[in-house]
Amino acid sequence: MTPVTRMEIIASSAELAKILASLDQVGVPSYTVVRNVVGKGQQGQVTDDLVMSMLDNVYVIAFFPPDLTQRVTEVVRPILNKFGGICYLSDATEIRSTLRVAST
Amino acid sequence: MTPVTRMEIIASSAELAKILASLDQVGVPSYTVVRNVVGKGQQGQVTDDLVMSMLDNVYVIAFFPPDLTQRVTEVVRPILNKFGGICYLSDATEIRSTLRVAST
Amino acid sequence: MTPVTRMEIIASSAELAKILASLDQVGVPSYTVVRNVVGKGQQGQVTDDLVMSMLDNVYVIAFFPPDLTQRVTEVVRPILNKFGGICYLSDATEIRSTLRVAST
Amino acid sequence: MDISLVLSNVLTPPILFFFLGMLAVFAKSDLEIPQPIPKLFSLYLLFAIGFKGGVELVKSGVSLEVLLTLSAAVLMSVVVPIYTFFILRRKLDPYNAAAIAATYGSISAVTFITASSFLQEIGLQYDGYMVAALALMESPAIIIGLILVKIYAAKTNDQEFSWSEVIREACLNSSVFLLIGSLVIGALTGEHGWKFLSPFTQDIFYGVLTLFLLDMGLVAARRIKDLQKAGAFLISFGVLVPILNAAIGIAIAKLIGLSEGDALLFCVLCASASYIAVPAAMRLTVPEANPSLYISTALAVTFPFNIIVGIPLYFYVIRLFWP
Amino acid sequence: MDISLVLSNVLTPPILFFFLGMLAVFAKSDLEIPQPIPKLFSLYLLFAIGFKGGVELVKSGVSLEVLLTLSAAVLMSVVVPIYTFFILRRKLDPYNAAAIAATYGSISAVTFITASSFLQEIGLQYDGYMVAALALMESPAIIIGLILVKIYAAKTNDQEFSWSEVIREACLNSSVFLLIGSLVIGALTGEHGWKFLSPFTQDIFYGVLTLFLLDMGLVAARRIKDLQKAGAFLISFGVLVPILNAAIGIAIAKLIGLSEGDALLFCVLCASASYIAVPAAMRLTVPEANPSLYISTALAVTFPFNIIVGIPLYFYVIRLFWP
Amino acid sequence: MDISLVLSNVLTPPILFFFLGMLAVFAKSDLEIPQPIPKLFSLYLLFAIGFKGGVELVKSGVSLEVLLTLSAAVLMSVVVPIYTFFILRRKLDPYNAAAIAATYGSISAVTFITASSFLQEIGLQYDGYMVAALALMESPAIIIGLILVKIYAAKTNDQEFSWSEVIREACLNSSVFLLIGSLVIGALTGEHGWKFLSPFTQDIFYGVLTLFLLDMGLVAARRIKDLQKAGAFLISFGVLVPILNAAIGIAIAKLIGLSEGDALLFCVLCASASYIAVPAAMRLTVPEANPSLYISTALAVTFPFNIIVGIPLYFYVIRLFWP
Ligand SMILES: Nc1ncnc2c1ncn2[C@@H]1O[C@H](COP(=O)(O)O)[C@@H](O)[C@H]1O
Ligand SMILES: Nc1ncnc2c1ncn2[C@@H]1O[C@H](COP(=O)(O)O)[C@@H](O)[C@H]1O
Ligand SMILES: Nc1ncnc2c1ncn2[C@@H]1O[C@H](COP(=O)(O)O)[C@@H](O)[C@H]1O
Ligand code: NA
Ligand code: NA
Ligand code: NA
Repeated sequence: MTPVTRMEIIASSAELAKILASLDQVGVPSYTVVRNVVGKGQQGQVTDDLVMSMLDNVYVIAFFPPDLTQRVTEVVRPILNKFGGICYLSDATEIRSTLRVAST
Repeated sequence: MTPVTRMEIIASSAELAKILASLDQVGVPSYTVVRNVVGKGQQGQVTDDLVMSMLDNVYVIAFFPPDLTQRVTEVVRPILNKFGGICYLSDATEIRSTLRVAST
Repeated sequence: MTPVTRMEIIASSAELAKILASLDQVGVPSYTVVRNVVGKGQQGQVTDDLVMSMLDNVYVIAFFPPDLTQRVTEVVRPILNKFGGICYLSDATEIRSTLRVAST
Repeated sequence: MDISLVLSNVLTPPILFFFLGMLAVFAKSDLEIPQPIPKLFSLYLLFAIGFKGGVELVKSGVSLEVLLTLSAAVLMSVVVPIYTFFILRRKLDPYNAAAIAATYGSISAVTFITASSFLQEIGLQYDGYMVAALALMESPAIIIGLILVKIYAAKTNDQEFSWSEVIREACLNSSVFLLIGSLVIGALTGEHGWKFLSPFTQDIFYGVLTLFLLDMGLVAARRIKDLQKAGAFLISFGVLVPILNAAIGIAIAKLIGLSEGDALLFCVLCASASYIAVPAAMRLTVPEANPSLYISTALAVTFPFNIIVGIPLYFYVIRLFWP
Repeated sequence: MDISLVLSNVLTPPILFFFLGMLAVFAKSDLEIPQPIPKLFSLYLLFAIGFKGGVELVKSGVSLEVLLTLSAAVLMSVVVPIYTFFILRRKLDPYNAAAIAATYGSISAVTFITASSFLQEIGLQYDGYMVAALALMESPAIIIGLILVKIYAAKTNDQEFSWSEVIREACLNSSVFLLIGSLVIGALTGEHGWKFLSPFTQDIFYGVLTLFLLDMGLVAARRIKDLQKAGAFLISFGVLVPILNAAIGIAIAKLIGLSEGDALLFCVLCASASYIAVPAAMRLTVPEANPSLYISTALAVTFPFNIIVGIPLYFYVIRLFWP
Repeated sequence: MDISLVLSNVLTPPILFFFLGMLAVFAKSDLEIPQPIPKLFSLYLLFAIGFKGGVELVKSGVSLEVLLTLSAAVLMSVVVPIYTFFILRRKLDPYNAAAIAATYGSISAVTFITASSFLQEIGLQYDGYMVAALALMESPAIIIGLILVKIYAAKTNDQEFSWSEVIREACLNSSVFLLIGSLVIGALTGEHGWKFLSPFTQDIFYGVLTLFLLDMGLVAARRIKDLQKAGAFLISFGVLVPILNAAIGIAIAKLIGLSEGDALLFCVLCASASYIAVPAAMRLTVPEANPSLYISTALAVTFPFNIIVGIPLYFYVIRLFWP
């Protein structure tokens, strides 16, 4: 039952690669991505009815140790400067499964 | 690093328009929508195997200043009376990006 | 405004049936499932570009009374032993709608 | 009854793929057809059947027979929900009774399409205006269902009941809209449009129907466990009411003087129950009713019954009474 | 102007289904075509048009006429964004002006395809190499748009501006890539490939186009409310600039000596505006511009104008000037 | 080896679109075909190939040749995983060795389909029952793979190993199920069903295959970076083992006395490796193995090798030995 930080980023799908690369770089190698989400924010409405999916959002969730929080924040913030997008943090508790079948 | 309230609503997709209009009305203009989610609740199982998508759920996430919480709650509650659906609140911290490229 | 526990599970879609059955069994009959999510974790990258969807992840969200937490954790943990997957808990507050139209 | 007739219906790719879909669920195969693929098939089928109907409607013109048939169709979609409501009330609360009644007053486009493929395979003609009857039978049943709720259920909650919304939902739901729209466009563009569209709307139609029935088999089989909740009453209802409605339909067809092919389509319209448009409308307007009851009865009982046993059975009866 | 010409364009299934889609939105029907179905249609259309163009290009060979046409196409996609930029600057900031200018310098593949269906219906030939012109007009407009931003907008933020990324986005975005790829493959496999692929790329083409225009009608109508933001200036821009560009296009076509069919396609390329490739590129490279302005003007004004009024109008004019 | 043979295979739309897909990834174009579009294509291909196989199987009847071929097919899908397991064990742990071995014992339906298109293009006949061989080779390899794990890997964790689940997964996974189901339905409905379905299952088949190979090119190229993990050993394995298996396959085909066309299909079955059904089954039953190893070797090495070089190469050899 380790305490962790839960980060949620919602941003343009155009930025996904950059976001994931940054997370990796500061030591957050694990994340989950929900694609094709839509929404509204400062930049206006985002819908996905156009044919090319460039214009929809992605919802990225990552859990990581609290002491990484500052570095993660620093690296994510500038990416959101370009197209907008949001980032929120909250607290969570990790239920580690004790026994993981080693895969490699 | 501003504290915000994180609201999650899961409801029938038939109510999406009404929910978003209510959020707008009480001053929560920003949100994210994950469509085509399924689940089980008091009203039973929700699947999306039928052709018309009327019957699936949507998952709405909105972050807003804590002082709006009561008004938001008041306006969302009656909508969930008709078809069911749920609404939960939790705390989060906002990472505002300092510099936003002005868009308009 | 009841306090509840918010559980998030992200796991291989192959395990979805087992996870939902376990939740049911320990008295968590309500949940939401976001399908076709992708991500990266200890087991490496999960993408959904292959034709059979066996290889993507599901994101399960369930809210339940805090006193159930331990039993839920016990039952979910062993499932994640096989294919990996993660489980996190956090706190939330429930906004119950006062009047529910009786359905049956 | 001629067993070869049943076989010639059952031994066609669409019906066999329907069985294959059911088998996949029972055998616990992981075969599935994810959304929106079935939605694509269904859009295509409504588009193609509507367009073809329009083209042929304009070819044949609007005769007295056409008007009589369309009136009879609307009449059936009004009468069926009323009489079935009182049968259903004996076991169910007014909400569920009205929702199921509306379901049976309306129609299933895929059952209709399967019947028209059946006719095509045995080489029998039918008229394009039958598609207009199909389109006209969706909305009245929904409206009657809601009137029944209004009269027989003392609504205690303060939910306002917006008639304009109800009518819109009944007349503009996506299936009705696409069907009527395609029909009108078919009528407007006629032979000329047909020449360009028919490789798409005609030639591959049967194949798309076959794949769609594979999916319907999957979906119907998954719904079968819901039937426990429905119980013996609803299951018998789901078989007997279609037979009764088909019988009435055949009688009307005889009266109007329809051809054999048209008579089959007309009675299949009467006998079939909606599992797409009406459920969507009921979910919105009668949230008190339990969707698993009305969807699973229409989908897991009446739909398979009609496409497997009903179509050849009704046709057998028609053969008996037609010269 | 011959009214029967407008009617013969409007009374075709693709255009009528476009109207049906718009009507669905205005009437608040819940008809929708969820992603990725429209994406499938659009992949198919680009694939089919590109492949056919390649096959025919190799049949006709590369003549002086071909080279002149392709050069004129590229020239137009360079000149149009420049002159429209200065018109737009009178009311808009440089970011939005450049983004809209790029949109109008580029082309709309569906408008082109609709025009070629129009030719096919009235039985007029056109040449395969026009597809090459289509493919060549997407990228230059994007690059010119970005150069305009670079020159006229004093970028204050530290965002680096990567030219290599810009060129890649302009030349390798999915529409351009698929179109050119299919064209090259069509040219490589020629008649032999055509024999095997044409039932798929040719016969059902018109049907897929029709369904796709149904979706475009839905999408365009949903964008119409965005036009309030655009205002009277942009709406008139969205009608007048296409007419002007079409006129220039017709003049060039006359000069080069194109056939009637090719002239129509060429002027439609000049008159149309991109609502897929360029918006995606602009969103990435000029985030300061407001997407709802450039998308809704191209999609909710220019696109419907072109396919409903423009195509028959331009063709009428061509008829006047061609022997 | 006759270079024109390679060219006549490579210069076909399906193979060229496969390259185009790879190129899109290498050139960093944003071309993508989102799910469930590829799933739709794959459902269609299995449905169409199975149905056609069934129709032709019933036409040709079940001769001794058919029985011999089917037995040989099953035998190969048992023997290949066993011998390759011991090769793989020299570098890999038993879990990964067994998973990869199973992959190569099984087959790739798309490789088979590409080979049959190749035959169709050069105008050579093949028999419908080869599809039955295709269907029969998926399951045994999976079961053998699991037996190998059971014997050679000392399972220390308490995971129970449910044989019934394994057999179900091996025999009822969606590809096998749909293929066999369509085959049986094709056999049941024969010429009559064929008449109605062939515009869908036959005429547009080649086009759908072409688009599907475009997607396979995208997917394979994205997997290529995973090959670093696989290393030189697995990459050579992915080229040499198919050649060896093809050679065995050709020898068996000669022994049984198959026609040239059937011999090519048979040896392609032996040479190909599964990247859909088996990986899904292995992921479920041998979670200890690393999916990126078995998927990327089959998909990014063996699949391209077979469709580009393998098919014409094997055919060249067959030409040498057949009269
Ligand atoms: N307060 C919020 N709550 C939830 N989602 C948001 C919020 N603000 C922005 N978003 C999402 O983030 C996307 C980009 O936000 P923005 O940059 O503010 O336009 C929007 O389209 C929404 O999907
Ligand atoms: N406790 C819960 N945790 C997560 N999701 C829930 C919960 N309760 C309900 N839901 C979701 O909300 C939908 C409507 O809930 P209900 O009105 O209770 O049937 C369900 O179909 C679920 O997707
Ligand atoms: N720390 C994390 N934050 C968010 N998602 C994660 C995290 N760790 C794992 N996941 C998700 O859970 C899946 C399985 O994780 P694993 O078993 O660690 O490979 C991954 O593919 C991710 O989608
Ligand atoms: Na009925
Ligand atoms: Na233009
Ligand atoms: Na093999």
